[in-house]
Amino acid sequence: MRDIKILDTPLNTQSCHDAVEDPAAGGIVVFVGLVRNQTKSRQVVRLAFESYVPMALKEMDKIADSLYEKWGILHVCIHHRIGVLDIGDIPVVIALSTPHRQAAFEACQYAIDTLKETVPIWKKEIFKDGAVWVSAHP
Amino acid sequence: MRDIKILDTPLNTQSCHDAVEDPAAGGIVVFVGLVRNQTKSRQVVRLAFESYVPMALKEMDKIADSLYEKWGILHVCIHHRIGVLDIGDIPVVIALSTPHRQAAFEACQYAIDTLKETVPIWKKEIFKDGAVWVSAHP
Amino acid sequence: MKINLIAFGIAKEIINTPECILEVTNPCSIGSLKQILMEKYEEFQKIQSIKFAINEDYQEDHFLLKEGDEVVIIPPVSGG
Amino acid sequence: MKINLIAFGIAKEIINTPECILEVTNPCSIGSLKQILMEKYEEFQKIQSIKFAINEDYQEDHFLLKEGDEVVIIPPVSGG
Repeated sequence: MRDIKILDTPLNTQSCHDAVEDPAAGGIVVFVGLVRNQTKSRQVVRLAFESYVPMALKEMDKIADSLYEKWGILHVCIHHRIGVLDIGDIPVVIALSTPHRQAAFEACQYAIDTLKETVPIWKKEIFKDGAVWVSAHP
Repeated sequence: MRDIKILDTPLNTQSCHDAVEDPAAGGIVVFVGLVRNQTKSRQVVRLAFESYVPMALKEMDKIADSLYEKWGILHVCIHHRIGVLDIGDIPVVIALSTPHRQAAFEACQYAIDTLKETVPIWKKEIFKDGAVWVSAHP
Repeated sequence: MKINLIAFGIAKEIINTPECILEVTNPCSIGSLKQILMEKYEEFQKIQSIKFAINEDYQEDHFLLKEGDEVVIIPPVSGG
Repeated sequence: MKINLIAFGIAKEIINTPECILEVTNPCSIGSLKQILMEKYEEFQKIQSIKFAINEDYQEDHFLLKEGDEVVIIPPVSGG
């Protein structure tokens, strides 16, 4: 089962966890991204995420394909939120289950690393005195 | 904050996740162990866990010490369940938060690997036609 | 020929619209389009890397555009 | 001297009780205790490895026991 969504409402860690449960699973690894209160020691007020949604879903689907092929996962749930997020809010949850735990850690790390490289989602950091699109400038 | 417990009641992934939230956290990694329906292709009916509780808590505390020292984690929650568990039940949840995600993955994997090596908890696999203490025999 | 240009993130701010129609000479590769944009909007030269997607897939510099293509400018992504 | 022996998991099944008092000659190291148990209960020889804890800490073979110590037999752990 793959449950891949881009949502403009708060994400729920528990429901992502529940989505990947399976009697053959020995372990579930969940990665939860959080909005930090600072970046390079500059105070962040909030974040704004936007996405090219149809392509983002397609790229997330490619990540899921790799998870099944390379790590033999049982199920995966990737939820990414867009819109305006406050400190402590959850922009992304990736949960996956595998028969053995080592594969779950590796697969989950691959999933978030690849998501950050290939999925067309953009984050704008909003400071008290301005805003920047993350990663846009060297 | 460290939240280390051995419980004889069902574990809750969400509450372990919530226990490690922090405005300075960039990521949370949660590992959830599950009771699988088979081991080496033999059908498991249920599991029974027992623990030398005071020492198990002490060993889990040593693991937490390492997580703070080696990976600079912000918070950790380790809950292990004892008693009789059915297929799909959760024997262990480890949740931890860090400023950057790479450390969270490494630290969480270290925590579960070390728990399985050092913490005095024993698992008996109950089959239709017998039962064995896991790892007792080569 | 005309292509539909769609922009997200900082690219949307640079071209100052999420979507526009651009007139280019035929044939036009993605590589050529990138040059055109760099000249028309100097700020693109400051961006670390710009990719392009046609039909929801990344395409490389040698990819040839055709009349009416929907070309999406993908500045460096930063999800997660 | 007398020591209190506490057993968990398969060790509890081998000595057939979770707790008992054992009379050993003084001095007695953990290494010696292990030998005594191996001889008294042959099944311990089939166990992959046995460790011992005194005061909730693992101790090595050279550790010397004293009267009244609580010695916990730790067969291979399998939590998680």
